[in-house]
Amino acid sequence: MDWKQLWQILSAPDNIPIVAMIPLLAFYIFLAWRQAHANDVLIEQLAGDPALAKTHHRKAWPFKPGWQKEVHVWPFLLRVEFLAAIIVTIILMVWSITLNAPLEEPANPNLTMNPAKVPWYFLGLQEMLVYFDPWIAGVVMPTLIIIGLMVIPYIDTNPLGCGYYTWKQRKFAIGTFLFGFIILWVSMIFIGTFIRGPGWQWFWPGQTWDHNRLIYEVNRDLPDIFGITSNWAKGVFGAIVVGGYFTLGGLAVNAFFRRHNAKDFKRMSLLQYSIMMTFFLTMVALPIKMGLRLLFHIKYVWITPWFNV
Amino acid sequence: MKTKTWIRILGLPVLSGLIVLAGCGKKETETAEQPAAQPAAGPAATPIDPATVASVSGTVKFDGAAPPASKIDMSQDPACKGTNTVENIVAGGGHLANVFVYVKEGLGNRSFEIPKEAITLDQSGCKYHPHVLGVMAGQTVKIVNSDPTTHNIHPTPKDNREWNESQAPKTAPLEKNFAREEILLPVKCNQHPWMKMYVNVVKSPFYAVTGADGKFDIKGLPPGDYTLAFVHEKFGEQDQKVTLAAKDSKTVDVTFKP
Amino acid sequence: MPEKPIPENDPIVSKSLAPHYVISMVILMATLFWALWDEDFGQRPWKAFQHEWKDRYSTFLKNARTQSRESQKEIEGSADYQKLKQDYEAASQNAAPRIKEINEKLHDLGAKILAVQNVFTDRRAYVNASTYDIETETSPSAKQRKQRNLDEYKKEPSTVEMPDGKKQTFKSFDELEETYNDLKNERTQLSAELGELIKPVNEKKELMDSYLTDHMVNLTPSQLTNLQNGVEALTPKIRQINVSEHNADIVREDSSNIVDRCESCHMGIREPVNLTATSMALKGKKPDEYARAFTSHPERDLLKIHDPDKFGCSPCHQGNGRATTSVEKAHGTYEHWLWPIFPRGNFEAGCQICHAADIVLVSNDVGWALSEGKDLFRQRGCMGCHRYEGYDKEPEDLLSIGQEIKLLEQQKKDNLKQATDFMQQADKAESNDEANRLNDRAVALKVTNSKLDLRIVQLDRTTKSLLQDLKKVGPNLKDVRLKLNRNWIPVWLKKPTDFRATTKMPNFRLNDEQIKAISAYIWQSGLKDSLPKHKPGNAAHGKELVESRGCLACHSLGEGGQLQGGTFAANLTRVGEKANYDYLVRWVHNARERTRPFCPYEKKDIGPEDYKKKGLPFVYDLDHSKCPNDGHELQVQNMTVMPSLRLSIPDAEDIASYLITLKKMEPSAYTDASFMDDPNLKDEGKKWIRNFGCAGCHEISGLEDEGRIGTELTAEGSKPVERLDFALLTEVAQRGGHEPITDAEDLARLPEGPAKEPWYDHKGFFEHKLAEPNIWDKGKIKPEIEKLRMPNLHLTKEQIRSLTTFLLGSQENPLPPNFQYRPLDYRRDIQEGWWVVKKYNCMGCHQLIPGQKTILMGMARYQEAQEQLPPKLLTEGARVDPEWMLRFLKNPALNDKDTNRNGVRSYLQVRMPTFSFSENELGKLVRFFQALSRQPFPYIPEEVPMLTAKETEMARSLFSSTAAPCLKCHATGDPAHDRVATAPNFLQARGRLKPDWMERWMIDPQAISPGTSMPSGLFRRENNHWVFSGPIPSSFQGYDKDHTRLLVDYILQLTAEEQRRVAAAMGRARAAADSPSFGGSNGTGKAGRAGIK
Amino acid sequence: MAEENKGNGNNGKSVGLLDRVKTGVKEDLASLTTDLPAKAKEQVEILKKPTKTQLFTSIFRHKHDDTPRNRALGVLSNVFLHLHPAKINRDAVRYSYTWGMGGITFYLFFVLTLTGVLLMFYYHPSKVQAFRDVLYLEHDVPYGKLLRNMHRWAAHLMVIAVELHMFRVFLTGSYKKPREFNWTVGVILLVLTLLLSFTGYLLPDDQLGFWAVTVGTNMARATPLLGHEGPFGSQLGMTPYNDVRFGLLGGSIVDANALLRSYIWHCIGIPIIASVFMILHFWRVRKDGGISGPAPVVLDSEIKEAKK
Repeated sequence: MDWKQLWQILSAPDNIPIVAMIPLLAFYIFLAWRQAHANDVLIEQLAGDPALAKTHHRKAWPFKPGWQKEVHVWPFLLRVEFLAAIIVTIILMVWSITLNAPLEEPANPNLTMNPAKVPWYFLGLQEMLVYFDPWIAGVVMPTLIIIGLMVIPYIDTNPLGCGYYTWKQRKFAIGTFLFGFIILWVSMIFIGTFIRGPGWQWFWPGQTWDHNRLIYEVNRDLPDIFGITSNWAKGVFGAIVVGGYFTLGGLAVNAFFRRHNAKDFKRMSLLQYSIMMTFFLTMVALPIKMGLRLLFHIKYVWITPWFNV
Repeated sequence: MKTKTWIRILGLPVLSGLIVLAGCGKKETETAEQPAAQPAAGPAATPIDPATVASVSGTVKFDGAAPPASKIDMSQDPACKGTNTVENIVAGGGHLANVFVYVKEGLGNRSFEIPKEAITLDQSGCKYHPHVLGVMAGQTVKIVNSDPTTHNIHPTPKDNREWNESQAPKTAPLEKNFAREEILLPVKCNQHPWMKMYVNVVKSPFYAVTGADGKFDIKGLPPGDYTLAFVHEKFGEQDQKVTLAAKDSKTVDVTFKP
Repeated sequence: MPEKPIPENDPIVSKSLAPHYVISMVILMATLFWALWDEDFGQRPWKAFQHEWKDRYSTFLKNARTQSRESQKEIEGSADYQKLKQDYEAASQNAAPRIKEINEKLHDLGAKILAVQNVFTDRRAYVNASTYDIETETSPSAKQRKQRNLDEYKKEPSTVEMPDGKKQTFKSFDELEETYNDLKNERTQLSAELGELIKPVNEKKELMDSYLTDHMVNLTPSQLTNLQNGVEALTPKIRQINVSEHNADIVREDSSNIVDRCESCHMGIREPVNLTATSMALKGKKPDEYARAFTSHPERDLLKIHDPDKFGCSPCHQGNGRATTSVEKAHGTYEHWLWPIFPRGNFEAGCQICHAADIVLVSNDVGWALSEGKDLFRQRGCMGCHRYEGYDKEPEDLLSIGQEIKLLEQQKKDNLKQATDFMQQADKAESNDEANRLNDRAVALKVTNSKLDLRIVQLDRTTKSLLQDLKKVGPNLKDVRLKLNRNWIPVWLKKPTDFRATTKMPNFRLNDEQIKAISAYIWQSGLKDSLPKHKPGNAAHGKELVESRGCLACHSLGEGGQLQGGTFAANLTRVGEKANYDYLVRWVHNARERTRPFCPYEKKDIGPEDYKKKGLPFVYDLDHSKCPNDGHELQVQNMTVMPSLRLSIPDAEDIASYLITLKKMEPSAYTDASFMDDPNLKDEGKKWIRNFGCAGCHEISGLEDEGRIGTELTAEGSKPVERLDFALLTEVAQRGGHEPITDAEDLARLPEGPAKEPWYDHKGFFEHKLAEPNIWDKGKIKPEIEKLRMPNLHLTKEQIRSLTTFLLGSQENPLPPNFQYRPLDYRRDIQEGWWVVKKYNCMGCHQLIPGQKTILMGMARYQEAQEQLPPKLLTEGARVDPEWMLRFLKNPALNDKDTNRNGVRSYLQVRMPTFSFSENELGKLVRFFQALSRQPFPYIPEEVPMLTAKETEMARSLFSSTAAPCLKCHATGDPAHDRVATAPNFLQARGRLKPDWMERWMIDPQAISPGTSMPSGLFRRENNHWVFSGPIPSSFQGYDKDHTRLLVDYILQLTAEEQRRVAAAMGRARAAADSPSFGGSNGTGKAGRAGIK
Repeated sequence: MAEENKGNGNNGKSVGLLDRVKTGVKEDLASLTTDLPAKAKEQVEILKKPTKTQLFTSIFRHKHDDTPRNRALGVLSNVFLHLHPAKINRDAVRYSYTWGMGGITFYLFFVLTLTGVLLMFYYHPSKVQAFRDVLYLEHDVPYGKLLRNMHRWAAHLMVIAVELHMFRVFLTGSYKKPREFNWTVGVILLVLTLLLSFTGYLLPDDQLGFWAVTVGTNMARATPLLGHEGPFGSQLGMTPYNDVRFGLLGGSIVDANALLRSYIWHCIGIPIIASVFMILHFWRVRKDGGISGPAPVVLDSEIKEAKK
């Protein structure tokens, strides 16, 4: 265990936000989960007791008749906001006094940094470069992410869970989002920061980042495994595989969705449903492709003269 | 003031336009001129009708007592044998020798073929033969050293290129030419300071050098008005006008005074 | 919700956030104060330094003042000071009454002027304003009117109340003005008079004071008090040097403006007192961080040349001069600063940055290590593999000259073509003017061509010079067959240091296969000519010659503690085991003699057959250096710096006979190595020779044009550290604590010992690489051909430190170009000259820098016979005529036939060798010596006045005075006498020595050449003249000129006859002219020849 | 006064006038002794109640007695606070629900603007000076280092805060009707935040920023159709000198132009765009009915399915 290496990575000023982000995220997930759980318990109780449902104020927090339903922003909200501002200021000041913003050697186009990393919030995309061609990782994927995020309100037809934490009422939506945000976004950042060393090679935490490390790794393309050699056949084969994934995946998800999320399924229009399906399958494709690459050393699935997937 | 300013403002583009136009025009004329210039550059001779040619001849007289030719001490170089006298004025019996006569004006733009044969300049007895030489521009001058000593030939021209070359005895003759017209081009030998002669480079074949009798004769001139120039190294130049009709044969006499 | 007791009050509304606010506000305020504190103190650690400085320096000054006062008292007590003091007092008393009087007058006058001035200025203001009004008035009538008004105004009287109370009336403005001016004039006159009076008094005072300062070793108490006051008034503030040499193309990001704040902590650097860490330490304590920071700059002389106000600190020391937040930041020793401060042991690297072109760079104690590093780089053959700008330039110069010649030839052709073109145009030109202009241009081009021709001739000569200058570090391997014991070669290649511990030949870590192949190639490619046979000589005499002729200035004998002599060239202790006798004879007689000349154009050794083809005799030397085949310059000498000692063949035989006896084992005892004749090994051998770059240092057949195999090192010090390949040791170097070198011998070479701290920097890289050059192969699995090739140079700790210093300073210059030391005046001659001096190891025999030790000085032989040492060359340029020097350096025998001797100092056993310098190097050397003494160049000799008979007589009496028996020590040419002579013959002075120098020399030779046998104090100063110290001959009565000058003139006019006469008079029977050994040296001029008659 | 009288006297034309002046002066003096103290007393009274002064009331439009009306007015009549409604859901004050991330993001944006403007005073976006300016900032400018640190860390913190804000909004389902559009605006703001941070990365012109931006923009080479290395890019005539990356960097390599572009986007372009979207975002929060919760839980059984 190379503690020194580990400490070097953890204590690099620019990595501090990521280091800080992990406990922060854990804390907020805990906070959300606690409230969601309380609400879920309340929902179950109310669903089982319609009478209570009629009279209950329907919040997990206590409420006593006579208490104001609404409070004045001034001072009740503003005092909290102001306090928050003070605390943020304190954090920022202390951080700024104790840690210096990094400033390295002057830019030198002739001396490549190894590893050369993008700012931490884009590390997920840089990590994707390992698995996909730049046009997918760098252009298509961010576009899809942005569009995917934007369409969420329009494809989430579940009217429940608006304005309160819940898990049981929105299992699919929350599950998918957690998968996208935590697994695909945050953990990729984590990998990009702490795992990827010189030459963008995989170093386990505590492994020395040796600039001279050489790794024997042959990545093959999926068509090659099947012994397909002609370019034309490769293109067709890839199209079939990708198409097959979307078709079969779509069918599988559909089967599941219809059974376990029947109400949402019913509420969704065809357009909403197909958009949701496309994004969902694309998102799921990422870890599949990663798995293919990391475990089976498969580089491309679909090869054409113009682009490779 | 105001109108002036306007004129300036308007004038600028007009002027610049003119300049551009002028530039274009110039170019055109230049290209147009080129083919015309070509033949002029070539040595093609204007044909002279041999049937109509005239001639001019005469005597150059010397009015006065000819100075006695002073002797030159050549003991400096034992190889220089024989006698030698100063040759700047050679006059006898009222005639002046070594006067170069040529047609100075009147031939217009005519150009003449350069004779193929070379004119010989001999160095013997540490003396140039002849003392005054006429030659056409571009015509070869063959310089011969007949002396048992080394000479150097050093023309000091005004309009031609200067050169200075050594010629050992019994070596091949030097073949030189002078490209541009030049009257009284001095030639000397630095090793024998007394050696001096004059080359007269002219553009036409119409020239002559007077002999001891002061006579000259120029033939083959086409009819026309001419100025004849008589040039002597000491006494300078005298010009005479002469009009020649076809097949004319005129006499022009000139007298030099000391 | 389960049954929870419902609180009475609404928690949202009733809960107070006051405690939260109190706490967070307290924290916020604390943070703000923290930020303030951090900015003021945390980021300004120098404040603590300044605070500490104030205390410590103040204490130091107090102590210093006490000491200083005592010494001041002592000086004030001296008679000289007292006299000065009396003078001063007398003068001031003399002047006092008049001064007082004047001062009183001035006082009164001042009051008067003031009174008049009050009225006058008011009226003048009116007059001036009116005048302006009139000047600008346009209407003539108004102008006249105003003029009248003004005239009237001027006529108005005015009254002034004088200081004595009286009123004085002035009739008009003009009168007032006149009075005012008169008063002022009077005051000026009085002031001037006062000044005149005070001046002598002040001068006396100044004399008194400067006497004090001149005689005080340290500062005077009053100076110290001033310093102390300064320290006490000190308030903490950044001290910075701002060098604003604005220049846009500076590489270093922040150096267009060098801002160095080093002195904010290093407060004592430029203090006028000498501060050491000990003196700045707290009483009774060891020097701490502060004490070490407060020392004054140890090299004040350097600071004088490099004024910190003009240079700053960081150009020499590097570091981040702007940073003040921590020691680490300021010194730039953090990861992201490209120019960390040079380490303590290598601080001289800073000199190299600007002085890369100097090979000797010494000022007092600074520069020796760097200069040694530069020497090592050359001598140890580093430049055989690594290019370094300025080193081993000859091959590059040869190449570029070849190209220049080609270029000039082409230019000539072009010119000729153009000239012909011009002439043709001229013949056809319209006008005679045009023709003449064109003809003139053609003529000009022809003249240009003849200039080009001359330039080409000059370049050809330079080529010859360069070929002559071209030297190799190692011996010529084409001669192996003639020179070496075949069986010895593989043994040598195995590990050269085993055979000869001090050799330059490094250890290439060759395996047996490689050794076999390499030795086979070398053996088979060697020249197969034969050498003339020599009879054995007298080894005993040979030994004597080796020891006395100066061989040991470069070579050494004996091993280990027994080692005597220099390490510049080979140790000869075991030379008998390897060398061939006949070759040794040739080598000793003339090491430059080549077996076959080499033609760099054809790339082959030219043999007798080539000469025969052209019907030429097989003669090649510096005068016959053209190739018979194609006329190109040949390399006709062995490329060795070994000079000729002008020994006769019998002498050479004696030496060789002696050398051949130097051995530890019999040559025949070496294992047979007949495999070297195996032709199958040749190609393999060539491959390895190429791989190891042997041809960088040796001449090897077939590999004459091999390039350098190493990286260029000119800017190695500024290579990004990432580009230095630490290979598998990167991590080890970054973390330190573990030393990868395990070999004990190599470990001992590390200047800082086994690594404890991280050494992932340039210094660490260079030191480790030099200590164990294949260190980066550690743990690597590579085929032989890919292994690191750099050989182990078996350097010592100090040598590695020097080389590291040299390399650290080898940077792409980050400073403005005007910081570069690239002088164009005499200093350039010095720069260039040192290269030659170092190349031929002149400093092995001669002292050129005061304090520099020569090899010979250290030898036992000369401990008792200092006068037998070669002359010191401290003022050589001022001493001799450059023309003479040129002759002497060309041929130190100063004679074409009788060469087996010293030309000047015939009494010395040690021999000034003939180096056969090229024209190029001769010029450099002569200019070097002239420049070193700041002599004008070219030298125009002074006219020596002819002495009258009387003067000659006087001079002679002085010359032969028993108090100054010059001829006792100076050689006279009489062999009996010269055996014990210790100084050169006077007859050589003319044409050789500069009269001014001779005079200086007579007055105080010890000041010019410390330790010389010539005594000082022969003359003393009297009435502004140099007068003989001994009894002055009576003839000198009334002579009021310098005796020294007279003697100089006499010596310069001395004839052999005169010398003999004087010598005879002094009791020497035989004199110069009769001496058969007097060879009529060229340098003695007419006088010498007159003597022979 | 005395002089004035004297002047009149000299004039000597009107005796009546002199008398009148005399009485007038007397009256004035008398009033000084009576009126001034009264006025002074009055003034003291006024000053005792500073909130009643014209100055005060002109600035603060309403009273500050602790009445519900004043509390509401305090918010409504304040240009900065009127983003908030006068009253809100009692549980919306709870930190555990909102996490305060939206507000913190806005606050950080404010801090960044402030520190950013100050940094601009010391920074020149040119290859020669950029790095030197940062060094200057670190070593020479008072509080310069603190300023730069704060800017840098606030930027990182803002990215974190934005992401957490989005996370919270998703978990509470706040993007649902009627707030769908505001979520979209929020996504745009997230992208703008990342771009703001990214454009700032290059500005110190050090190795870190240079290579981060080089790697980042190299991806743009591969833009489909518009990048010279992207799918169909070369077929459409894209070269390193006309593709989208060239447009981003103002050159084919990260150099002076890239620095300048990055600077202008960072300091002018994106902040303006982001401000516009922020206004929109806040406006929509209010118009869409304030923050979404904490709302009473809704039971599955209560949902009336829309008629198809």
